[in-house]
Amino acid sequence: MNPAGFYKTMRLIRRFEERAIELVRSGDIASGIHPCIGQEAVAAGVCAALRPDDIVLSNHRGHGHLLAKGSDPGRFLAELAAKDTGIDRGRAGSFHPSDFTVGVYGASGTVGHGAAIAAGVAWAVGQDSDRVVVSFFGDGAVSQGALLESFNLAALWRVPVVFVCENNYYATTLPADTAIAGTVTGRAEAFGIQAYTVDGQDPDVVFEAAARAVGRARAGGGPSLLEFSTYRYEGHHTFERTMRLRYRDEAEVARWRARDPLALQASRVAPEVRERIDAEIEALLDEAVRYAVESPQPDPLDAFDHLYAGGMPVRAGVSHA
Amino acid sequence: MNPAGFYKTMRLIRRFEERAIELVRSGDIASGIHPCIGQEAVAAGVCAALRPDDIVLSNHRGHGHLLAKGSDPGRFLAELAAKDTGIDRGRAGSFHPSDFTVGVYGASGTVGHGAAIAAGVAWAVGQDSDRVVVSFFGDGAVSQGALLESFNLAALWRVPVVFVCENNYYATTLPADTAIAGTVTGRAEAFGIQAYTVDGQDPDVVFEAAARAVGRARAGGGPSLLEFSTYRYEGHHTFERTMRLRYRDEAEVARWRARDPLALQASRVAPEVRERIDAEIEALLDEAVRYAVESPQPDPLDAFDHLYAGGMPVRAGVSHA
Amino acid sequence: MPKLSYAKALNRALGDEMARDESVFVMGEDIHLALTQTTTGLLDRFGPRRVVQTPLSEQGFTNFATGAAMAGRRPVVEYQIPFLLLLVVEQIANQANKFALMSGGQTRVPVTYLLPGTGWRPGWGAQHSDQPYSVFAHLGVKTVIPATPTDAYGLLTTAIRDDDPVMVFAPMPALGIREDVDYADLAPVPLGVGLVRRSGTDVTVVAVGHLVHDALAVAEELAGEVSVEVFDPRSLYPFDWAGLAASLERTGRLVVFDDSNRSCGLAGEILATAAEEMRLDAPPKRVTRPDGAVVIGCAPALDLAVQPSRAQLTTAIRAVLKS
Amino acid sequence: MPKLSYAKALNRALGDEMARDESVFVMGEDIHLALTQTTTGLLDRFGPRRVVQTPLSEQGFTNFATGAAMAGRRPVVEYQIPFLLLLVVEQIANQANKFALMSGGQTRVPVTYLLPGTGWRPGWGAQHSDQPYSVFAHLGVKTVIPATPTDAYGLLTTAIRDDDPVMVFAPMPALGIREDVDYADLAPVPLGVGLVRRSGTDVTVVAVGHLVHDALAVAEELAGEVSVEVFDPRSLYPFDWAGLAASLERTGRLVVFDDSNRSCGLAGEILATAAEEMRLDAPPKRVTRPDGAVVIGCAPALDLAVQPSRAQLTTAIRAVLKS
Ligand SMILES: Cc1ncc(C[n+]2csc(CCOP(=O)(O)OP(=O)(O)O)c2C)c(N)n1
Ligand SMILES: Cc1ncc(C[n+]2csc(CCOP(=O)(O)OP(=O)(O)O)c2C)c(N)n1
Ligand SMILES: [Mg+2]
Ligand SMILES: [Mg+2]
Repeated sequence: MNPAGFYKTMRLIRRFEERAIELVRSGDIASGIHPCIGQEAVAAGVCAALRPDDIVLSNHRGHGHLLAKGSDPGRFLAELAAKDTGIDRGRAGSFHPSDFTVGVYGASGTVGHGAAIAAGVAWAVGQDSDRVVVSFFGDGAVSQGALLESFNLAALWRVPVVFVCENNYYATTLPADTAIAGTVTGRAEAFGIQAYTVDGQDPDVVFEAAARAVGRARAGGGPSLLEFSTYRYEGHHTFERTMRLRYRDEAEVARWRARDPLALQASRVAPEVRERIDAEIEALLDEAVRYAVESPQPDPLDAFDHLYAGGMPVRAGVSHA
Repeated sequence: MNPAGFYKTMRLIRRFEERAIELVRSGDIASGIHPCIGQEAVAAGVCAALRPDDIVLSNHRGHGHLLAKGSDPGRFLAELAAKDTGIDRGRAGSFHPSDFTVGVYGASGTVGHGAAIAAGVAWAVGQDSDRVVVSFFGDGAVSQGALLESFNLAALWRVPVVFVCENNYYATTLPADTAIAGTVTGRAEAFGIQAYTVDGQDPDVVFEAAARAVGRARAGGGPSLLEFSTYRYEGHHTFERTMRLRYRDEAEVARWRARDPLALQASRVAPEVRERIDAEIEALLDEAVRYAVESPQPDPLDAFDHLYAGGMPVRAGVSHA
Repeated sequence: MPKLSYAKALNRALGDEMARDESVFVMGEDIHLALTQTTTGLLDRFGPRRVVQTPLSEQGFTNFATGAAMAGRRPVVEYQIPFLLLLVVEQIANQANKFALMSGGQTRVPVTYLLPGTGWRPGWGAQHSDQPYSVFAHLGVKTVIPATPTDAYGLLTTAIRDDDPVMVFAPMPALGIREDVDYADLAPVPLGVGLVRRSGTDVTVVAVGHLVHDALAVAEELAGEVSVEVFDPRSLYPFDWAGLAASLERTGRLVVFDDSNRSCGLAGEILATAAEEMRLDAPPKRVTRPDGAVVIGCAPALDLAVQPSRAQLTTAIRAVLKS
Repeated sequence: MPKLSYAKALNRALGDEMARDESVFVMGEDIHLALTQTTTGLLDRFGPRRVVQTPLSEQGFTNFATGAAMAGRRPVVEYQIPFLLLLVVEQIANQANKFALMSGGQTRVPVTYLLPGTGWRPGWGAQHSDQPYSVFAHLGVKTVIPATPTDAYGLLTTAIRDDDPVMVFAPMPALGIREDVDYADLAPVPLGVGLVRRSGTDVTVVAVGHLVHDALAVAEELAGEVSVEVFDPRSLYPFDWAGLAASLERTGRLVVFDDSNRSCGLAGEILATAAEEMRLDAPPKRVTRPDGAVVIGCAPALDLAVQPSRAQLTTAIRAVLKS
């Protein structure tokens, strides 16, 4: 992708989340969010290596994945605000967004479990197409046995999946080096899966690694794992702003802030192009915020919509009179 | 251990199971059993490397583990026959035997899950003693995520556990090579656990490898994994005798029968010593069978014993009058 | 008419659905050699891409099926042993069963979870003898438990065609049951529709799964003394409350015969709903396993002491008539 | 008297038990920084060997605790989010809870499973809002759900000292509740002993967990109109059936107010048992979540529509009095 393209995607993700954080503060987004600020290059670089008909399984820190895959910011912000006009009619919120129109098949809140779902999707689509599936997860996920089971299944059956580990060195407050014996890549290699550790702060580098893995999967070469070293600049979740949790020292945060992927990418784009993009994005997001805030709440009478196919009725929680 | 010692243990295991199979046929052992015939050298060699106060977590194919650790054949056979005089008062049967008097802390029927229990036992005993814990499991277990989680915990916390994989190349009817991407040892090494593949048909070789791993754990060096290649001569479970399941070809079975660990060990013991041992074992087992068969069934009124501490009463399944 | 066994009916339903719809496939452990008989002959007919034999990775392959379902397939996932379901409660109830909802209706997850052989297996130990269907009915996963070969065929067929996750419990003692059938009569059985297996006027016995047959035997035995109606709900969630209410309108008396643990089990739900909303001329009764998970599965004497029996049902029927 | 919050009471009980008994330790995710506040200050007091922070390996560390318990420890295992319990149903109910039995009494497994924050968390999505206590009560695992800081202290203490696995559910809406206490009065609360929180003569309302406070508020509101007895079972399994029977002897009318799903939930069990065995002068009622797991956890309007409310309780009380 050209430098302006990456800049645009990453700037959109960054500003989308900053605006979302404002909506958390104003109470419009009741759940709070898990910001991916600082990790934008991974989403941008990986999704740039995908075709529109390729598929993504996201996780709790997934706003970047959806935006990079092409979700509409307005409908997405409406989703975070749990509005009926959201992508998922307000049934996903920030934690479980899916957008099947752009190939995002959802985000399991069960850390690590999206990988096995992704393997199943890949197995199915791989039988009659050359589509590829990407599964995003964090460093915390690699200690979840179910994820390792999915490595085994994917390797055995050579399914076209790319496992993308966004290693931001913490799972909530848990430092990765106290949680992971061995290495992330070693856990994939043990199953015969090719695995690489790659800089996650430069979208060009991310793209190149992703393109190779995606190409391999598309050609029938089976799964790969890419571990991107990256960092989240915000807390695990916006609730962290209300707590005093000291688990990262300031020097470490500063070191990573110096490697801000958005600043890096900005430096590759001519100022006037950047300004135009920034203005476009701001206009887009102004409209998105307006749409999200002004959209109607879901109707309580619709609480059972989508629960069961065909609208199977369920008994209320109160005994009939 | 001296050659006669190994011979004695292995002969006991072999004959114990052969007698047990007779009791399955006669209906005295209702559950059927998972015979370990062909795998005796692993149990004998590993347990010989343990002290009496060391601990074993067994699995569904566990008769050899208990006998090698010193369980009484009579009370054990009574257990298989679900008698009140059994080691576990008939509450374990063949599937879940434990014998705390010899340090066998039980056998989870959930394949692979004994390993995490073993890691927990080892963590606890490791804090104020130099006791070591051995966890036995099969090749089928290494695809269970919970087992891999236990590798991570054991490695991170350097607990004194030796993981022993008895690779008999099948999990029920599933060939290991269609189930395991990569290798068994690779799955442990990924967590920084030292792992070795070792011949499981020669008790001397088993013992040597086990003694090294146990010594390492005892000295605070943390976990190891030993993968013993071995083979079960019988079906997965005695029920297989009533089915026509063809998943192993005859040449393969013959090849492994030629490496019968008991025959190998017999060749190392003088015939007159062997005859004496055989006769002793036969007498012991005659008595054990008699004990098992003649012991009383548990009393149905005791059905709730041991269910809750302090005999907490439970409601019956029928409404009061 | 040919005799069809329950196990064979499951096999036939699976084969018929796989032939009818290419998106149907089956996955599970030891299914190439058809250890449970559900998949007998299917590998030869449909090949290994549609008869997918798995490693011992229940969580992994349960989620895998969810993914395949979202990609348009209709997986049938077999578990060899009932407790394996307890390993995947989260994957079924909190993931597969919620993705359609969480997507706001963009996707559906049509997976069938098949349990050929739930409940007590003599000698198989405390970990292998559970009947966890009430757990799934509680968590809102569609759940059926056929009693006869015809219903085994019909309900498995419906489960496979349903667009949501559906659990199919096939109780161990039912697997060998045989029935005279005309194959042409085998057809889908709708969810949430119970069946009066025997009409009666004095008391309604709701019997679940294999216990339907025991209830019918008891009803026959008591025929001179009391007129017992036997109601087989067939699907536990959704439940045929209207069918039950109609039966109680006739009899006014209720006994539930259910192989799950007493506390928070299906029988309790049936008693509760009847007490809230239906005609009851006397306090209802249930015959279940005791509280707690106590089927030890080793010594038959102990095990039989903690499973619902015909004798207990007989006593309960008599008691409910007296009050 | 000082004010003690519910969350602080859990923290205090844990600290007191760790000080009292060296074999007690706590393990879980993010417990060094005490994300849930249960472990505040404990790392400094007891060090990392007794405040064991774990990777995201719930199944692994649940089994690990079982092993440590068999080796003589008393683990307290914390889960951050209620659905994590669904990941370990098998490990708790089919392993930890059965090892003592399967050993014929040679061992015991004294593990406490602590859930600080069950039920709806506004905005946290469909996967994070469950109340799975009925599942464990069904499967025979001892289960408590304190409503007040005093009981949070007392029941957690008892759970830790108990020789069996015990689940401690601390509902999200209860965590902030505060109570005036004399620390000297804090003491273990026995399992299976409920409490009449308010005496009344017209109707017994059984309220579970945080709903005890809502029930008391409704009782107060209705005081002029009807005399409501509020019964807090405190422990769900074992359940204080005698206490409930005594209350119904007085009132003869029953409403259960319970935050679990309706089908096969705790409220159903209470209705069923009352209908079988106790005085009931009118059909009982329950106010619960609907069937199925439907708390979406995003839009409050949707969520509130599917959670039991004071208004529903009021209606149910009036209805049960009319019949
Ligand atoms: C199986 C599971 N365990 C615990 C949690 C609670 N939880 C949610 S996010 C999270 C941290 C995940 O860390 P990581 O995978 O590194 O992703 P990151 O948040 O750093 O992007 C935890 C512990 C969960 N949702 N699922
Ligand atoms: C988690 C789990 N999955 C499946 C089963 C059913 N099962 C019992 S033993 C077994 C095969 C185990 O094979 P392996 O681990 O190689 O041990 P082996 O029987 O060969 O000694 C299976 C599938 C189980 N008990 N637990
Ligand atoms: Mg992380
Ligand atoms: Mg094997």
